[in-house]
Parts: sequence; C-alpha cells; structure tokens
Amino acid sequence: MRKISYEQAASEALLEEFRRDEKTIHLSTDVPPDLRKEFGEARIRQTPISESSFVGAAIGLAGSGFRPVVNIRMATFGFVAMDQFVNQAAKITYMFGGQARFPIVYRMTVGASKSFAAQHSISPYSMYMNVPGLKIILPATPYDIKGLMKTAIRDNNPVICFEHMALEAMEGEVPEDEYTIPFGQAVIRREGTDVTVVALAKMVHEALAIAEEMKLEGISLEVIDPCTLIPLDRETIKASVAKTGRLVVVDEACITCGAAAEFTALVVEEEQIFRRLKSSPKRVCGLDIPIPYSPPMEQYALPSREKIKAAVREAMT
Amino acid sequence: MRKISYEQAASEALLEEFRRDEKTIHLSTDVPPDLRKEFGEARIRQTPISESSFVGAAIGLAGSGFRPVVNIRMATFGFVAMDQFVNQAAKITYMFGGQARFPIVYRMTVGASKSFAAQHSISPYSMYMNVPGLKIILPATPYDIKGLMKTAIRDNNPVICFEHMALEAMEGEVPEDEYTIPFGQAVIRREGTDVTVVALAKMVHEALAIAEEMKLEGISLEVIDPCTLIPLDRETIKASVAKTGRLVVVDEACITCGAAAEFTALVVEEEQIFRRLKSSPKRVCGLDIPIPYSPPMEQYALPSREKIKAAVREAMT
Amino acid sequence: MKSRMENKREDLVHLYQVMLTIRRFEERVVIDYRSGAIPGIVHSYIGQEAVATGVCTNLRLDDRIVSNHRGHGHCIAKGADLNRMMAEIYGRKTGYCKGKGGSMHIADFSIGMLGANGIVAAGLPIAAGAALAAQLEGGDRVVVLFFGDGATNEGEFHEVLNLASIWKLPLIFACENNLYSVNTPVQYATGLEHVSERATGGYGIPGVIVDGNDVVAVYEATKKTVAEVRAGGGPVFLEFMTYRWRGHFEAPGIPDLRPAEELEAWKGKCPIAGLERILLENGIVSRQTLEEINVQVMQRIENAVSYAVESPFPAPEDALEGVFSS
Amino acid sequence: MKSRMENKREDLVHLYQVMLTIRRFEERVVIDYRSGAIPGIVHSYIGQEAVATGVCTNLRLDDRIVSNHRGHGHCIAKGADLNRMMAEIYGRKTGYCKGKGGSMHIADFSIGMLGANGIVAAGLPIAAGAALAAQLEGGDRVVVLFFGDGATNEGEFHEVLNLASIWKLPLIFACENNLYSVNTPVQYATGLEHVSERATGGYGIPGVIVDGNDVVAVYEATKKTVAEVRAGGGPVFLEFMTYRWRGHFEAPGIPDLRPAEELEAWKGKCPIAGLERILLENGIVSRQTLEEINVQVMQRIENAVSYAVESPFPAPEDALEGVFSS
Ligand SMILES: Cc1ncc(C[n+]2csc(CCOP(=O)(O)OP(=O)(O)O)c2C)c(N)n1
Ligand SMILES: Cc1ncc(C[n+]2csc(CCOP(=O)(O)OP(=O)(O)O)c2C)c(N)n1
Ligand SMILES: [Mg+2]
Ligand SMILES: [Mg+2]
Repeated sequence: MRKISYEQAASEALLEEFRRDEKTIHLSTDVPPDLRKEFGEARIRQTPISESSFVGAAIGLAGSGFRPVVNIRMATFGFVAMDQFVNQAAKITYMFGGQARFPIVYRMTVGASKSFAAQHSISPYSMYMNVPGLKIILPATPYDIKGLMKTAIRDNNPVICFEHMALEAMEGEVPEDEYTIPFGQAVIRREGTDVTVVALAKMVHEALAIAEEMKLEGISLEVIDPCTLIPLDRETIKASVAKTGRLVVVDEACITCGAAAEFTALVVEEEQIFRRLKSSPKRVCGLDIPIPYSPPMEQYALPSREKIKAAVREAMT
Repeated sequence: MRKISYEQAASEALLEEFRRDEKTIHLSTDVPPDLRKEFGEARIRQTPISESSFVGAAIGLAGSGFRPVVNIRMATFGFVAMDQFVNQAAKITYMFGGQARFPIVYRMTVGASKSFAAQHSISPYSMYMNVPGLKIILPATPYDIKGLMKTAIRDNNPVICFEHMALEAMEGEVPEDEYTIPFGQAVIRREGTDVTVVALAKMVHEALAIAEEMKLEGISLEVIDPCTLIPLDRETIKASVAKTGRLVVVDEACITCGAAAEFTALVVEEEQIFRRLKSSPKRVCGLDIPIPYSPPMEQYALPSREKIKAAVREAMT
Repeated sequence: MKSRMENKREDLVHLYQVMLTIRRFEERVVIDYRSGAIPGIVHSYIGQEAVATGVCTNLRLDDRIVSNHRGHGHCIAKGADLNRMMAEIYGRKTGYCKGKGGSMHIADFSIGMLGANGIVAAGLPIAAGAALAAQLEGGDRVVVLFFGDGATNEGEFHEVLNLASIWKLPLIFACENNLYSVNTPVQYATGLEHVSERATGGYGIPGVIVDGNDVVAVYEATKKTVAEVRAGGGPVFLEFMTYRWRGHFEAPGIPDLRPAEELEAWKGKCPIAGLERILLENGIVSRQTLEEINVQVMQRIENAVSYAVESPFPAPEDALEGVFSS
Repeated sequence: MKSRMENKREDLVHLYQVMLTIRRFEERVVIDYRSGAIPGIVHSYIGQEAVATGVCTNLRLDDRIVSNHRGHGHCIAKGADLNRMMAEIYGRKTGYCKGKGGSMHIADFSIGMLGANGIVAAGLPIAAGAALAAQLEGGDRVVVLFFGDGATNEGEFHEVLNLASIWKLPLIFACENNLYSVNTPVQYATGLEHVSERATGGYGIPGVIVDGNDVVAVYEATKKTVAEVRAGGGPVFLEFMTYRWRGHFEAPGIPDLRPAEELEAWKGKCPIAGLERILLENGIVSRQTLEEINVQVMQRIENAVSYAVESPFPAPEDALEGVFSS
C-alpha cells in the first residue's frame, strides 16, 4: 500500500471532507494552501491572531448549520481561548437541552521533543477530558489521523484532535480508498500475554519498539492505543488487563492528574479485574515540570525507553 | 473557642496579612469593603471585567516585588484568563531559571449545589494539578482557610485557593491568636480502621457525617482531607490505606481525569500498598456532565450519601 | 421621549405590549424567586425593556440574536414562548432547555435566539460565527448581539469588533450601557462615557448613541441600522443608554451601591410610562385599551406560571442525557 | 534618515554600536541555528534593530521592559550579557535561564528585562503589572512593552490598553509594526495601516507613528515619551514602522510569502547603513572607526559563542529543579 505522512494524511482527510460537504469551513491564522486553492477565501478563512474569537465563532457557525474545522496549531495557544472550549463548546449542547447541534473540529499540536520549551510544548489532554461535552481523539498513525479526522468532521459534536508534533513527518500506510474510523475503539497494536501497555500518541511507537526488545527477555507485551480518549474504549483496556494481569500506562503528559491516572483507576476500581492483577499497575509519564528547552533536560522530562522497560520488568516481578 | 464563618475566616486572613506586609495588593472586580476601608484604593484595586489582564498583572506585580491577591470569584470565570495561569504564572519561575519569585494568590469558587448551572458551577482543580508550577489549596473548614490562606500569601509562588461555594456560610472554630498552616499536610479528620475515605472540599463533611452513620453498621472510616492538592501529602494517604487496606475517594469534580483518579493511582502503583489492599479502590465523584440547573438533576450530578455508603459497603465485601 | 406620529398605531401598541410583557414577566420572576419557587440566580431586565423591544421588533424570524446573562427581555422580544421560558426558570422538564439551563441559559434556536450566556462577553465570538454563517449563506439575514457596558472590557469584545470589521459581517452590536457592571461605574472601568467610541475608534465601525429608554428612538435607530446591515454595509454599533432598576441579580450577597437618587431619576424615565404618555396624549389609544392590554399580559404571565408550576421536574437521571448530540 | 547634528557624537556612536551588536548577534545565531548547533526555534530581529536600540537607550537600569517571541534585540539593547544570552540560546547551564528557557524566554531581572514570551500578547498584562508596581512604588520608573502588530488582535492587548489608561500607568507601548504576523498582512488582520489608532480611538492613549528604521527618530520620539511618562503623564503608544528581513522564524515549515520586492525595498532602508551614512557624511566618525567598532562587536559575539560552546549542557536531572521558588 502507498505510504504518506501523518501530516499529508490529515490534509487528505480535510480535502475529502471539504469536497463531500460544502458546509465545511476552515478557520486558522495560517491558511492551508491546498484547501485555499480548491475552496477559496470564503470557506478557507484566514484569521487574525485572536483565538478566542475564532474558536468561539466556530460555535456560532456550527449552531447555524455549518461544520467548521479550526486549526489552533500548538496546544499551548489553546489556553487563550479556553473559555470557549470549556464553558461554551463543551456545555452548549447540554445547557440548551439539545436544541441544536454543534459539529466542530478543533486541531491542536501536543507533545515535546523539539526544544520548543514550555510555552510551545504541552500535552494537556487530561485537562479537556475532565470537561464533559468534548470528544477527544489522539491519532498515532497516518492511517488513524485520516480515518479519525473524517469521522470527527462528520460528528455532530465539538471534537478536539490532538496531534503529536513528533509524528507530523511519520510515514505510514494509508489506503487510497475512502474509509472512516469510528470513535471509541481502542486498537490492540500488538497482542501479548504478560503485560498490558496502554500507550498514547508518540508513546505507542515507543511501546512497540520496546515490545520487540523485551521479547528477547521473554516478556510478551500487549500494546493498546486508545485512539479516542472521549469516548474511551474502557472494555478493550479492561479485557486486556484481565488477560495479562499487569498494567503499565505510558504517556508523555505530566503525570499528576494525567490520562494515565484515569486508565489506572478505571482498571483497578473494577473488582473483577482488580482480583486478577498480578502486580501493581505502573505509570510511566512526563515529569511534573514545565518542558525545559535544553535537549538533555527535555529528554529527561519525557518517558525514556529505559524507564518504560524498568516499569515493565517491575510489573513482572 | 469562638466560631466564625468560612468567608469571615478568609477575610481575617487577608486583613492580617495585609497589615503585616505592605507589599500586598488586592485585585478584583468586586472590592472587599473592609480591606478597601483600611488600605485604600491604591492597594485594594477595583478592576474592570477583564480577567486576563489582572491575572497577568499580578505576575508583573509579583515579579516586581509585590504580593498580589487576586479574587476571580467563580472558577468558571478563570478560563478566560487560562493562558495567564497555565503558560505564564505556572511556568515563569522555571522558564526564567529562578531569577525572580512570583508570590501570588488566586482565589476561585468551586463546586455546585446552588442551581447556578454549568457556567457558574465547576470543580476544575485537576486541570490545574496537571500544570506543574502552581500550588493548589482546597480548604474545607474556616480554620483551614484562614491558616492556609495566610501561608499562601507568604509563599513565594503562585498559589490557587479553591473555595467551595457551599462552605462560605459554614461556621467553625477559629482561634483569635495568629497561626498559619503549612502546605502539603493532609489532615486525618477522623481516625478509623476499616476504610480510608479521601474526601475533598465539601465532601469532607459528607464523609464525616457518613462515618457517624456507618459506625452503626460497624464500619470504621478513616477520613482524610488532603487540604493541599499541590504539594500533595501522599504519605498520609498511603499510610492510611496501608493500615485499612481499603480506599474510597470522594470528590464532587467530574470523575474522568479528576483528582480522585490521581489518588487512586498513587495508592495502587506502590507495590507495598497494593499488596495490602483488601478490595478494589473506589471513586465516588461527580458525573461526567456539565452541572445542570434544575435541583433534582443537579443533586444527581453530585456524589450522594447513598452512593458513598454503597461504595464503602462494596469496599467492605 | 419623542412623539413620533409617523409611527403606525399598531406598531406603537405592539411595542407597548412587548415592553409590558417583559416588565410583568420580570416582576413575577422576582416575586417567585423571593418566595423560593425559583432556584439559582436571576438577573432582572426591569428598566431596560425598551432596548430589547425596540431592537427585536425590527427583526425577522430568521434573523438571529445572541444574548447575555440578563437575557429574559431579549428572549421575549424575539418571540419566545413565555410558558417554556417560565418553565425553564422554574427548572421544569418542559422548559426550553429541559431544566438544564435555567434563567441564564435560555435559548430558542427555532426563532433565532441562539442563547443567553453566563460568561461576560463569551457570546460575542459565537455571534460573530452566526454572522459569518449568515454571510456565507448569501441571504440578507442579520445577527444582533446584546451585551452590557461591562462586557466591553473583556478582550473578546475587541477580537469580535475586529473580526466583524475586517470581514464586514452582518452583525449589529447592541450594547446596553446601563452605567454599571455590578457596582462598577462604566466611567471608572472604561474611562469613557460612551463605550461605542471603542468601535468607531480602532475598528471603523459606525457607532450610534441612542436613548435606550425611548422605545421609539430605539426602534427607529435599529430600523435604519438593520436596513443598512441587510444591504451589506457591514457591522454597526448601537449604544443604548439605559439603567437597571434592580440590583445586579436577585440573590443575597452583593449589595447595590448605586446612588438612590440616580435610581429614582431613571425610574422617572420609565420606558413604559413614557410610551403610555405618548399613546394617551396623542389619543392613539384610550386608557381602557391600555388596561385591557395589561390584563391580557397579566393573563399570559399567569398562564406561564401555571404552566411552569404544573410541569414536572426533570427526573434526576435526566441529567445523564444530552451531553452529546447524535 | 534624518540627520540630526544636535545629537552628540557619543550618543550616535553608541546607537551604532548597539544596533551592530544586535545585527551581528542575530546573524551568528542564524548561522549556528542552520548548522544545528542551536536547537528549538529562533525568531530573528534582523532589520528591526533601530527600534530596540533607539527605545532602550533612553531607559535607566531600573526601568523595566517586557518583550515577546522576537526578543534578542530588546535584551541586548537593555544591556543583557551576550555570553549568558548566547549560552541560553545554545541550551547551556550558564545561560540566563540555566538552559530552561531558550531563545524565546530570555530574561534578566537584574537589569529590568522581565522576559520574552512565547505566547502572542501574553506579556502585555505582565507589563501592566510591572507598571502598576512602578506606580505604587512612587518613583519615576517606566515600563516599556515590546510587541508586534499581530499582537494587537489578541484580546489581552485591549484589556491592557484599558488598564493602562484608566490607571494612568507609566507604561510605554512599543509596537513594532513590521507589516506582518507570520504571513498575514497587518492591513488584512486589522483593517488598519497604523495599529496605534486602536490606542487613540477607544482609550485616549496618545499614539505616535515613528519611522522604525531611523534610529535617531526612534531615539528622539522615545526620549520625549519617556520624559512625559516619568512625569506622570500616563501611557503612550509608540508605533514603529519597520520590517523583518528574515522569515517568521528559523525553522523549516512555514514559507515566507511576502513579496520579494517589498523585502528588497526595506533592505534599502537598513537602519544600520542609514546611521553609517550620517556618521560618515557628517564627518562624525571615520570609516576606520566604524571598522574598529565592527571588529570589537565581532569579537564580543565570538566570545559569546565561545562561552556558550565551552559551557556544559545542564545535567538531565537539573530539569527537576526550580519548578518552585523557596
Ligand atoms: C468572565 C466573567 N467574569 C465575571 C463574571 C461575573 N459577572 C456577571 S455579570 C457581570 C457584570 C456585567 O456587566 P454588564 O456587561 O455591564 O451587564 P449588566 O449586568 O450591567 O447588564 C459580572 C462581573 C462573569 N459572569 N463572567
Ligand atoms: C496565542 C498565540 N497564538 C499564535 C502564536 C504563534 N505565533 C507566534 S509569533 C506569531 C506572529 C506574531 O506577529 P507579530 O505580533 O506581528 O510579531 P512579529 O512576529 O511580526 O514580530 C504567531 C502567530 C503564538 N505564539 N501565540
Ligand atoms: Mg452594565
Ligand atoms: Mg509583525
């Protein structure tokens, strides 16, 4: 099958959906040239740097029958528009008793690794997961971003698509034929029997690499990528842990109150699964520090392969 | 000892600290009359409704040697200033290599119970806990808010003080004599042997009431109030669970990625404690919905005594 | 108040009816709030009736409005159903939002009322989006955005002035300058007497200052503006000078610190009494007709309250429904 | 460029030295970034040197500045140490921020440089706070706030204009209008040619438009302004018309879509070449002196690079330190 990059796959999804539905509108400070060329200035709008205004305008557009896609770029920029996410987009469907639908896609780049420092590197998905009313996707491959993005654009709710900055250039197989990927389905990236590793975004690939290495140590990892954070496929995660009896969650976000805590809690609080646990669950996450600039410190802030392996080995003892 | 209300206790803390240190400055849209009277317009500033500007101005004041206290009122209003919390106040100490200190107190009201609906009711502390660089306190009694607030004002870092809306009028014993309460010390509100109940804010009082009731069922609850969320007193929580072998976390915030997930994870991921667990940990939290307006639904959204008791009983089986 | 005999009798009577409906509705809400029948917080529109009425009377059903925390008047003037409004305020299942929103979040998308908003200035970007939608649709719909003087201090206000201006959006900024945000005088908070200077100054949006207690003046100014905006003239800023008669909201806690004489003076400029005088002095209607209107209005409010009171509360579990649309 | 003989020789030479230092520093950063020696992203100040130089030369050590993402020039002009700046950009332990901040977050509180900022307009409220501090202290310190034309679209910009205006803060808004935010022309984004209209319009803050490539003009305009602000006159808005010579930042990804001729035309207005002409044509300094200055400046940059290169990287575990102050 042909291979294209994560970024290209996202672009393709947009192109296809913008062709499919003329109610789609794109808002961003940097205009995507391919979309602009095909759909013109009116639908592919350049915005001033005023995120609150266009994150909010998307709500008004959606409530009036359009399907806006908004590219915020870095997730750190999203905070200047936070009220529009938390108090408006997330609550408006519920608060108005479901009178109108609000189909919106918000794209934001997460993660670290490029020495962009604290104000351009963050993985804040758990902050949004704590706000009911937002769907959240976190695609880890070109195939996934294309399929999930298309589903997001067709969904009738606000959806945040978090894209890891280090995956942009990653290549992967993407079919030429049309497809979508339903929300709320985790993918078992690799089957295994000893330890369930739930990994997010770029960490999916780290976990897969480690799984290869650990095979040599005789440890068999089952690697699960939730793909969608809200709605979350709890069943696949629980079923895997019920099978392996061991859980390691790997996430680059800061550990305290991150998604990894949620995964851990949802697994252990179910008596059935709790009883089957052979060792205590582990989290391997980003440290509780703002992302530092200098490469040695930045790397240290993120989960290393050694730390992940150590956690797996600990889970095995 | 004399009894005063939660609100009065907070006021007293401010009055005493503003007398103690003339570098203290108060910023808010609604001016506290007692402070204004004693300290004048310059130090007790009325602000226009522009939270970003004054949440950020506090940073500039602090970096220039002042000690601002900012009252945002409802935590839902904080989101319009979110960048100043997340990307500025939280990161500025670290990012600049510790060149300057930023002593700031931000006050925000959390919780539900008054039919204020979704845009005036929220408990977003876990969102801020995921952002390293902010200290976070969550006082549950008049005694605590006074002592913790005084410590917050003297601390050399940005501190967020979350205050539950339903506690404002609550009365409690507060000594006349000067005292402060150190951060990072959980309080065992009630000792017990069967189940550790970690409860937050208003839920501390619910848990204590339930502990009385459950005594009759022969179940002994140990009720822990973390008081400070960052830094968190993990040791007291862990020690209690090591003793009781059972954990129930009670929090009014939305369950997904809330603080309760963090408490659960930090307890189970420690092998020693995990081994001593007699049953699976439980979370009794707010539902994953925006807070609805109508009283029957609002009450349903929050942890009820029945649900807490059911969780405790389940933990006992 | 201007006596404009060029206004048709029916128009004037209609304006009177709408204003009176808002007044009586709000009076009843205050009473029922005080008695404990209404939960939460309510922000009374009493004193500002001429603004919503004069503005919305110029709108078509397919025009849209976006409102703020003080939204009952805007709803009623846009044609919302009193029963469903009252039921919502009472927290009943039959309310506009099934009891999930309450006073601060009433919406009726079917009549182009895109919702009140509890966060100051947060409705502004939403209105800009609705106006962009209207522009993209290519028709001549307009969007009216209601907000207070206090909202002009939030950054979003300026971001939206800018979007409206550079995109020439069919958006009418309807600012109700009631001289205060809670207890903060507009002159302290903005350094200005007229906040419309902010629109004309940095954004080239034409601003018009209107006596917000003169419903005919509001009506006429909006009429002209709506025609211009429909014709593609781009955004316009209408600043209505008015005053609220009650405290910031109906709830204990925040005292009303405004000068008592100021309030009395503004009560002397009651928008309803003013129109009543015109109607009577010019012999447009008889006192008896006004009485009849009053009786009708009271009856509708009474019906709305009965509807609300007789409606069931939502079941607790209803809270679980509707977080997402299908 | 104006030829102002009333400026003292030393002053002019000083302006020349500072501008040249910025230029050479930035040229070197670009080279070292391209070679891979510098990580992250850097936003080059080349072309805009006259602004930082002409402004900061008027400031005392105890005056404060707040900067943005394009901050190297502001730092240098305020008197920051080149070694520690370069070490920071190189990500070394000896850098201003111990390697934690990098290019976009250099600060030196000891000289009143309160930090660059990676979030557009986010430094503005911080500057307002610093200005409030200056006011409360009661001295005559001023605060200068550097930001771009693009930042004037963020809501925080307006919130801070308002605070500055109603509190009469000793705050100088130093806007570098380089005609673009990334690739968005200022006229598209704001509908204005001169963004200072936003300050004069809604806030009554005096605005001055200055040729930002004429360092003497910048110096003179700022001098006057600083004197006024020190005297308690309240905020002033200086809009410096200028242009950046390089793309938005040194990193692959975003192409530079500005017209090539426009860039060439602005290169013809090089602030450094302009001052050089004045100095030579008026016989203020000889070409040889300029050469010597250039050699000295190059030496300082060279030293800074050596300092950086020879400095150790932070240890990985250093990342754990400094989240909180004691
Ligand atoms: C972001 C935000 N900050 C503060 C509040 C609290 N608040 C609600 S209404 C209000 C005053 C608004 O004043 P104005 O816009 O003039 O409207 P008015 O109440 O006078 O009609 C305030 C401060 C809020 N709801 N949202
Ligand atoms: C809130 C936010 N939105 C977007 C960005 C990305 N960004 C960084 S600089 C910039 C352009 C700023 O333009 P301007 O203020 O004119 O400064 P210039 O780069 O021209 O010096 C943008 C969009 C950001 N850093 N922060
Ligand atoms: Mg007002
Ligand atoms: Mg620019």
